[in-house]
Amino acid sequence: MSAFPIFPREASSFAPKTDALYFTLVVLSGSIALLVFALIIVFAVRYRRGSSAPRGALPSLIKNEFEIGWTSATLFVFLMLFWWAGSNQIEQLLPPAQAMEIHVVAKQWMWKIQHANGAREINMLHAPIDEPIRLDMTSQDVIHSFSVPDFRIKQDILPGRYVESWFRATKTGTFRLYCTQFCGTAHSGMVGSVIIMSKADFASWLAAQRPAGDLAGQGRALFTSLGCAGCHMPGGPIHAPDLAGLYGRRVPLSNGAFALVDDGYIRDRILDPRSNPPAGYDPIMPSFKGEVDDGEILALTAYIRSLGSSRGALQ
Amino acid sequence: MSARNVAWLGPTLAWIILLCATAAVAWLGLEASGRLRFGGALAIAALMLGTLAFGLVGVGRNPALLRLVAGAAFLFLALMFFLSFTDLMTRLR
Amino acid sequence: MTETALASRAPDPLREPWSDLSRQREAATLGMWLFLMSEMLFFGALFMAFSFSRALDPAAFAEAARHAEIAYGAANTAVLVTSSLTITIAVRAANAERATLATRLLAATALLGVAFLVIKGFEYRDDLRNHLFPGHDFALGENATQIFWAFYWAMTGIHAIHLTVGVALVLRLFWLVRGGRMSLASPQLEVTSLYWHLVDAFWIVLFPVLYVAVRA
Amino acid sequence: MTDAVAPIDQAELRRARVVAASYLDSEGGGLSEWLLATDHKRIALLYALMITAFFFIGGAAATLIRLELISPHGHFLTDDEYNHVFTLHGIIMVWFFLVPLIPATFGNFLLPLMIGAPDVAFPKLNLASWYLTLIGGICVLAAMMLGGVDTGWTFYPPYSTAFSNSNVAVAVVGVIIAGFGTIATGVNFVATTHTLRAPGMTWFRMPLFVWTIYATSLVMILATPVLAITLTLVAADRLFGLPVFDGFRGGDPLLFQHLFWFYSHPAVYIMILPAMGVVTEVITCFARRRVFGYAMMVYAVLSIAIIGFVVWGHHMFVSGQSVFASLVFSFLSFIVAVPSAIKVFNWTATLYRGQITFEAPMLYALGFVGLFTIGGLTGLFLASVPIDIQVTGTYFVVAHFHYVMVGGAVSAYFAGLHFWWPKITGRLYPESWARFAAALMFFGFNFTFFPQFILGYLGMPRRYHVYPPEFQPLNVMSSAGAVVLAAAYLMPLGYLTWACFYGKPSPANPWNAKGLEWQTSSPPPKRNFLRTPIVTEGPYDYHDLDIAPEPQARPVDAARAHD
Repeated sequence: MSAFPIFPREASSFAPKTDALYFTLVVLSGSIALLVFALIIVFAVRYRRGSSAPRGALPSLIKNEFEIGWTSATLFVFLMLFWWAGSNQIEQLLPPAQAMEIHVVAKQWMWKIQHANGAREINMLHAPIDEPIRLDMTSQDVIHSFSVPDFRIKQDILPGRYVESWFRATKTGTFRLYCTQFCGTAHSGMVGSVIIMSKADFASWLAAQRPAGDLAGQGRALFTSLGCAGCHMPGGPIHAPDLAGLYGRRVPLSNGAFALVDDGYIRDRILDPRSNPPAGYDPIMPSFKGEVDDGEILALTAYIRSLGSSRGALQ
Repeated sequence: MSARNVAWLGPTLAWIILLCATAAVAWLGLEASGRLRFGGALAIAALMLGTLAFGLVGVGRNPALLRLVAGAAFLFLALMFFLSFTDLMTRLR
Repeated sequence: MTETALASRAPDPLREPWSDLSRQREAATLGMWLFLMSEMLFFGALFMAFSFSRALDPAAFAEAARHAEIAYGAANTAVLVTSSLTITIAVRAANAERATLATRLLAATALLGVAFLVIKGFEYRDDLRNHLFPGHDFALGENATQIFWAFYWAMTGIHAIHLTVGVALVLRLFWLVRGGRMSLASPQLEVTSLYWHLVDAFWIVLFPVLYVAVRA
Repeated sequence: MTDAVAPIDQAELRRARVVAASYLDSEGGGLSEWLLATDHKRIALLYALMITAFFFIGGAAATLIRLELISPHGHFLTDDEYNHVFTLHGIIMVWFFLVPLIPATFGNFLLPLMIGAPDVAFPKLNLASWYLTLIGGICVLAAMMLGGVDTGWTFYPPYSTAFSNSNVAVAVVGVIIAGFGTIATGVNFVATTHTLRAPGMTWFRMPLFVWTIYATSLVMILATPVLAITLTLVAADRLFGLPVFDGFRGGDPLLFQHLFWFYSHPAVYIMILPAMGVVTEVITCFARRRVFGYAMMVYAVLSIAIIGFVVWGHHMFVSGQSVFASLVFSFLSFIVAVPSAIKVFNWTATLYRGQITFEAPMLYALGFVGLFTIGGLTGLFLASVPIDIQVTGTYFVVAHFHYVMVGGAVSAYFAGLHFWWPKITGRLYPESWARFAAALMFFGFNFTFFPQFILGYLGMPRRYHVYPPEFQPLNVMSSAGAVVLAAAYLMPLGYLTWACFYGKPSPANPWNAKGLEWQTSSPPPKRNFLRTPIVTEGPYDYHDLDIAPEPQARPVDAARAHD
């Protein structure tokens, strides 16, 4: 990191694309600005009061064609820019299907990171180079924003909702992570580091963490300790949905609507099970609001997802 | 017709329509269900708004400028609804 | 006291900077319509917020709306459309220089407005008894049903504030006209009636939407 | 000229004197004749005094911000103090300085004069607007005194509704009250433009400043109520614990952002449209040239006002808004840049074949064109989604909106203030001081804010008082520029105050300008015109070979005789 940088490092696959657009705009708007300034200065000198330059009515060509001309030229240039910027954006939209997943929980004023194997870090995010990383993020309190300028990514993190972002790092090293949505007193202290390592280094780093079982394993333990298993066991005494193979399905609700079983849906069912239960079930499950924190919900969700469609998992 | 006559017939008719519409909404709320209740209530709301505007306020007799002003409010509201719902309806669930 | 005596005692309704009354009336009406346009955006944005929130969880809204008392809402709608009728005829009576009729109808309008607020008060009392104010002892649980009820209180409360202002304005006209301190030709009568109609219009949309449509 | 009139009747003469007396002349009522004034010109001065006070309060906050940012370690203020200071700066500058800046001062003063009217349509309502704005401002200052507000001027929930331990409700109520004042001003101006134009003042003979005030007023009427209801919901959430924007109880914080930016983006046009109007008047006068493409300028103003309502989503590209919506808003944001570009081209083209002189108003106006061009062009960066993702929430955005609002609106305000100063006060200002201040302001502004573009693309987040050390050089540069800028802002306060008392008396039309406001005396009489003007030509009938009088040869003595 140089002492006086004037341009951010290009450390992700997005960076060169965003920068290409940025430089094009710098050149384009720079030349428009220079043109305007040059014209103003030339006119100001040439047509200063009492100068000998010719005056009189404007040629009719300038009056009409010029206006139509520069209006349509501006419109055309702007639409081209939109098209380019927009098509660049489409690609950033969806993370690749096989992306590695890292969970981020933002809270006043720290970043809590959980890896798929259960390793946890605070204000640090270790990740391998050249690997698409999907960030699955939620907030425990107010709106935060996950910003890594060297990767050209930024995403607001909303309370009560899951949002995602992704990147593929192209350089190893340490990169600054900021919260860029004002979140209260120590907002400027809500910073961290993203540490990009070679794949081998990352694997050994991950192995060196002493995970308490992977995330789904933690979820399985919670599933038992919180008593979930008592009801959500096929053939149990209480009529409760079987969770195997549930994730990713659309389920009918008692009010006739359908819901997609995803992270947000599972979270809602854990925290507020009484309202609008799935069709065919009574609203008898107790709420776990206050009993489980966001990290534990992530673990439970990971466990339920790990059940996939293998029906034997619960036995 | 003397200048001291007060034209009350039109407004009174509008008032009767409004009362009937109120009863209809109440009926929808208590008896109907599903799409009939939802669509019916909104349709009657629009009808009542029209009756109030044309029967009691007399928007029809207003100069074009005032009708333009009222129309502009609806236009900008429509833009607000449309663009906000553009976000809501295209969010990835 | 005769009606002509009333009218002749009243001060000239012409105001600065106007030199003729019809132009002044035109400006006052335009000004009020512009304000109504602003108010339409005010209420419209509230309805947008409501529809937006409902679209996030229609089921919770339907469940929550079932606890709204249609009887109160319908009664209040009837009261308010009647008051719109009385103020319309009051303005027409004023234009026809029927001072007595105009003042009586203005009084009736204000009374109907107060009646609305009283009925609303009873409804609020029932709602509070049923724990329908969002918060710790809310009856329907910690979910989007609270959002519906938040909008219920916000929308009806904002409407009630507007109506209270309307009642004050109508009462003011009533006192001024009855005491002969305002000419029947003053643009203020029509302008006030426009405001009253707007408050009515807001309720006319609010009742079917909040009490009925969302239940589906 | 008037010395030929032989008075016949002493009473008649006295009456004529009263009618012809300047609006500044005392009526013997002391302070209350000002505090209860319904004359639009006096209300304009009340506004001018108020916003000057707010400008220096907001400016003091800005000084603290720049002082704090000299060091990356935040030595000078604590977290909470810094948060309070930038919140104060934002709320005061947006709602109590920039929004009323030009509409409520020059709009009030000039709109009736420019259309040949004796006053605005509703003079008492006009005074009420001033009081509402003042009361709103006092509420905000009270909130600051009682412990401060730390949400930023954007009041984003759920921080503002459920988490902030500060006086959010008081500040929010203050902004709502001021909002009603803004709506009343808008209603007043639109009604005035429609109903009080002098005979012959057709729509397409109106000066462009009147058009911009008209368009601005429409934006005020249509946008401000949405802010009012949004902040009412925030206040209700905060005071009564309602969950409207609470994500954990089924609400949606993004709903707030949609509603807030539905107001706050058009609010930018409330600030910049009248500034464009002022600059048009100034450039055409000092270039002695008809405005290039008058009709196009009118359509540009109206389309900016309308399209400005449908671009708000570009503030929300990273908020969790759907990508499709982001693309729609990105497209619309590029479109709204077209009419702004037309205006810049037309100002430049107005100079062509002119007879240009460079008095202080012209320097400020040309400075405006330069800074607004940069501000507008950087808007293109923010309209393109990938770049916006990188720079939103950083100093790039801070620099961009300061270029538009301070480089734009405030420069235009100073252009107008110098241009109409002789009309408003009846006295001339010291020209060389004013030219020096104009140059200093342009230089200081760029010095302060240009480094922030670089900081922003580097990723320095806004609202941070502790920041990584590698950003320090650019921040020090910016703070140094702020010192220059502060000096440049203090200078007019000094020499204009001096000119109030000791400036040379001005003739009715010192610039030899067109426009009805110059056809009456300086300062104008109480009801603006001794007889209603009849308009027979367009607003900018500068003759092609007309030469401006030299500043030294202004017809001061002629003006004395004119009295």
